[in-house]
Amino acid sequence: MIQGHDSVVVRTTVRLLMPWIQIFALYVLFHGHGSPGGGFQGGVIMASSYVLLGLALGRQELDRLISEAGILRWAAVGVLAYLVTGIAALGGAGALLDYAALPVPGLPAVRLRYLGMMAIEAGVFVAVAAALVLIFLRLARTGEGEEP
Amino acid sequence: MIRDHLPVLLVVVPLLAAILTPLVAAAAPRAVRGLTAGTAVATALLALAGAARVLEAGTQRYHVGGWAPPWGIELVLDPLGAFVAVVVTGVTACGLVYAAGFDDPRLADRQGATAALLLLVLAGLTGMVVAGDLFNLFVFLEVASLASYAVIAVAGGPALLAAFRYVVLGSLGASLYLLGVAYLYFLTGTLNVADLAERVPGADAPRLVATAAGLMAIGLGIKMGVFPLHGWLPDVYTHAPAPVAALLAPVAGKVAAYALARVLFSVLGAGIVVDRSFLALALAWLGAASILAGGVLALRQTDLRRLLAYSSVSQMGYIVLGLGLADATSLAGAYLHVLNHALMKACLFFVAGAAALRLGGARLADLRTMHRRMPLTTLCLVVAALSMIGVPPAGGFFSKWYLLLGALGQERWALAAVILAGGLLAVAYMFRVLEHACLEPRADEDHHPPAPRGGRWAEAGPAMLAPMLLLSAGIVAAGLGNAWIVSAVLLPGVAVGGR
Amino acid sequence: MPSLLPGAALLPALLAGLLIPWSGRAPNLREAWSLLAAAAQCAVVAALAPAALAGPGLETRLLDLSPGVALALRADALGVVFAALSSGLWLLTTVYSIGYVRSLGEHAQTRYFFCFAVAVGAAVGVALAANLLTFFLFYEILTVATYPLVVHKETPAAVRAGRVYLAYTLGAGGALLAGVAATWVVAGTLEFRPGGVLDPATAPAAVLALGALLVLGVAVKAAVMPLHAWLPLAMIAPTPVSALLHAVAVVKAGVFGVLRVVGYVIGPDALAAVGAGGVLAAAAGATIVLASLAALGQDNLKRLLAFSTVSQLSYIVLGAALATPGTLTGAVQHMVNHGTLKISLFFCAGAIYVATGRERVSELGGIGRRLPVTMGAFAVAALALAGTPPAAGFLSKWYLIGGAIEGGAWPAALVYLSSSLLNLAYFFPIVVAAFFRPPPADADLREPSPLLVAPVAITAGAGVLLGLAPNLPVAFLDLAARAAGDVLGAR
Amino acid sequence: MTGAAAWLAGVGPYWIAILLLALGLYAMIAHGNLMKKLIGLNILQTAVILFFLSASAKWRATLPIVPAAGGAAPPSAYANPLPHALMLTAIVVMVATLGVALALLVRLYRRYGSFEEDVILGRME
Repeated sequence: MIQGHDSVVVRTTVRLLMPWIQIFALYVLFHGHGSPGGGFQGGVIMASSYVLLGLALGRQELDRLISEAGILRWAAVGVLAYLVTGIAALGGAGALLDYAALPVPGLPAVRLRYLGMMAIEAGVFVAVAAALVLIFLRLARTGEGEEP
Repeated sequence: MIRDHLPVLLVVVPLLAAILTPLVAAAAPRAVRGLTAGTAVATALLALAGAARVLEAGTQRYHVGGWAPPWGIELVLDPLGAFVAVVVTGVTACGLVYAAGFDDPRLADRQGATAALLLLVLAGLTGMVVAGDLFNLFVFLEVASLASYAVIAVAGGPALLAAFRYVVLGSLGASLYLLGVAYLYFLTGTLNVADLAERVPGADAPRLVATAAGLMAIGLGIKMGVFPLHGWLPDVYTHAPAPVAALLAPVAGKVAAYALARVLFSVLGAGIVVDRSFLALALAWLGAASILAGGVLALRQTDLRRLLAYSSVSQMGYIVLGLGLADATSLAGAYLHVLNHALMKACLFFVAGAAALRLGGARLADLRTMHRRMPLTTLCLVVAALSMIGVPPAGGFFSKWYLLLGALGQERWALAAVILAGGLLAVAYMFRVLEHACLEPRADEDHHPPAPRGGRWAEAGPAMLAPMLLLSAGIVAAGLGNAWIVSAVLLPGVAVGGR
Repeated sequence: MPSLLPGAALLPALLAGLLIPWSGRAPNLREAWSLLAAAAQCAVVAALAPAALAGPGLETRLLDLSPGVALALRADALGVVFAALSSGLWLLTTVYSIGYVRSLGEHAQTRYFFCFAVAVGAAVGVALAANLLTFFLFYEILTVATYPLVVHKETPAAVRAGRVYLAYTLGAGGALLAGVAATWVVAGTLEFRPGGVLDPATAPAAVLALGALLVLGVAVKAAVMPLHAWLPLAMIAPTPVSALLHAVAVVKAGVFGVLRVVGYVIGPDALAAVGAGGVLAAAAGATIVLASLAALGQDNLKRLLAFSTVSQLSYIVLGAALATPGTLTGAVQHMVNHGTLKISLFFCAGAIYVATGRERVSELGGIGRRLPVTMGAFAVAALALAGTPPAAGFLSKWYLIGGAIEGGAWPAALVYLSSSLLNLAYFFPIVVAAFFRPPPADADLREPSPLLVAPVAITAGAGVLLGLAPNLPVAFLDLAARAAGDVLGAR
Repeated sequence: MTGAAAWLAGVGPYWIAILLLALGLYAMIAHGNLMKKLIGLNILQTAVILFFLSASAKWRATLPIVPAAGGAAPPSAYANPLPHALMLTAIVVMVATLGVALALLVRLYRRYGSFEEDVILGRME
């Protein structure tokens, strides 16, 4: 069980840093089109904010914000968003993940590609962030209860 | 519409189900079994449809996202791929139905996770089959492997160490494979199988190509569990949860073998593994060593699942031997053995699992009352064991028959002798099992034995029995139908992809 | 000639194999299936005989086993002889088995009758196989189906005997498989053709290797020395099993295989050209004499009969190896005669055991007075087997010896003659002791169930009749002559 | 360029990668401690990734992204993005492997109280 850090400086700094890290994560996500970045990198940054929180404030504090079961569901939702977007392209008579074929009426192919890619990246973002947090949570459980 | 998307659906359907499973498990735990079994059956049907389509209209190429290679990801379903896909998905479907019926209370609380991971394994395996480039093959290999590491560990206890060793060795294998891929990429600048097949022969760098092939062969050999790279295998299949072992053991190694065959014959082309090149000789003798070593090690086992694991090492040797012989007949034999061994090994592991569940263990001594208490299971055991030994018309005979024809056709007497010796080793270890399962040795020469001693009817439930019986029927059907499979699917396939 | 009839010959056993386990809880119904199947099989096989006499025989081609090799059945003269022998004796053995297992209250009767049906079906498949792969298929099924019968008692000794049996027969199966595959590689065909399929230009070394593998593969079941050790051990099985399988189906499948390999795959000419015929003849001749000598020293009746079988089987192997018209006719005919007579002797041994619990020759003194029919049949069968005219054994030996002399093989003729004397030497004391010693003291000794005695009497009687009218009920002699003519006429 | 720089620009990275590979393999084989085996595995995987990446390393190259404003660089100025993309995926795989392996180790430690293979095997019986 990870205990919170004693120092008030650390605890406060981490609390203050959290939103900035998360905003940066979103920036990396949305900017993945034109510069290095994207869903995976953004997701890792997003996860790091929670890891940091867990390390600084302790596991108990973290558990008030998120639960393992909930995070697992988020991970599934992220992958699902990816797959559903990909499969939706089949409905427009395209190949899997052919964003231009997404069945959204009234949008030009360029726009569809842009939005499709964004949806995919968002899915990746959520999935990666959730998966990494989940790994952290699982490993951080060390010592709680004996393995049967 | 569906038939245009068959290659990708083979991957997406189990993947989607795998992701949905945790959500479903949280909402309606009872629906999980139906979801997994249904998905697996649907995937198998898709594979059948894909095979029908390939036989009718030729190789199917699918460009993910509409991007043509070399920019996009290409999925390919050709005759051999369709054959392996049908085998893998069919056996896995049986395995997941069996797993759904496997009511072991110890696994009840992990059912959702187990089901999701098994579906992920399925997605990875079908992905390996349809991957059109070497890197995606690696990714799907790792998807299947990672999911299997995790699902093996579900059993806890000794399975944890087995799974960890598998992680280490399996990742080593994947890394070596990736290193080989890097060599080929440096040489040709492409990873697409079709492009590689054009460029490698013209590259004129035989040592580099041979090194790449060797690295990939060792890497995939670890996954296949070929002697002497089999160290992880017996513990894994002994300690993994019974339905998991029953599901992984028959197919996981086969897909790696298929990947190796594709690398050797589709990518590197005929020039590399031909006419007793060093690589061909090494493969042939590695296979031979595997046949003998696996068989000898199996002789000494007292646990049915461990015995079956070593027998897998032996049987996998036949496939590698066929690749090393590298002529059309032997390759057809090797591919046919992929089918036959998957069928019989699945059947045997199902039997072992049912015995562990109903007779209190899968040690040979536990099987004593099997023939009386589980007659149908015993029937499946006998059919699969006879196939393993190579008694016609069970399928196992015919793959050895083609390998034997190949070996004799090339006048390689020692290898032919090994093929026969492997069959005799199988006689020795399988009849040990049959003796335990079917005979109850009497101490005296009394000709008026008492009525069979007590012991209640312990036959497994219908969801476990049906897949077993189906596989037993499949073993015989694969034997009787082997000529069609070989002449309609395998020989044309190896002619295009191989020589 | 394409026809479904040869395929239909396999159906009764197949159906019985399905129905017997199904009726496991109703013994009478179960045995009815066995009897019905045996009768139906007899009828079908008898219907195959006329076409086999008139021409190449009827043929059924089923699916392909391997590209270019079909699962095919052809009822040619040689095949029909063996099929008719197996079917006819299956019917009698079934009757006998019912009496035997019920008198002794044997366990696992369903398994017993099931394996019996499968084994006989496989024997018919071996008989009618039209090519080597089909032959191999049924040959292996025969091995596997008889294993549970050998270990039927499930005692440690039986399990050990079963292991030895498997080691020998499946080991030989491996050699046979290698031979079959090599034949495909060398000759490009697996069909049985009278006179052999090998191109005369085939290298002698290849012929020799091929012949060695194939003959090794079938010689184990034919119990040619030194490959005979499994046969006496397998006598631990229940007596009807020993009777049908180790005097008829299994060992006859072996000698039948020798005839097929010599006559229809390699060809007598090719065999003689590489000098392998002489080696085979020498091994067979040695087996005849040595096994007869070994039989002299046996006290256990079934083991004595087993060694007698080893000896008699090599009559047929020797006949095949000499390959003259006379020896081939005699060899085929001897399959029938020896099968009928030896099964009669085994039936007697079983009937004695059921009635008295005795298995040893030394315990049989005076028993003939209590069991006159059984021991009478034993005496008739033993004398007939030794070659006393006009019974069946005389007829086949006449052809064999005549053929040997015709082919200039004087040592072979001498072997046949000396063996006949040895036959008398080991059978005669039993018969004499049974009838001329004082009867045993226990008063309640009497003939066992009629289900046991009737087959004994019928087979012994048939043994005599086959000598007097060798073409009844099936034209065995004509078929044998036709088979010999086929093989040698193709020169 | 000096000798060392030329070596680094030439076959040097390959040798370094191979050295790391050997190092990782040695750690995996030599240590009975499961955690150290895992570290060895990670070194080995990193070595493979480095090996792959070093092929596409390019001095003063830029991203193959066309700016929206136009003014694209000549193609020769771009680095080959494919190995990078591939290795990014490989790193993801590596991370996942590490996660699974660590989870296993945690459970092993909880069950058997050690990372030493011999000790665990001893306690298993």
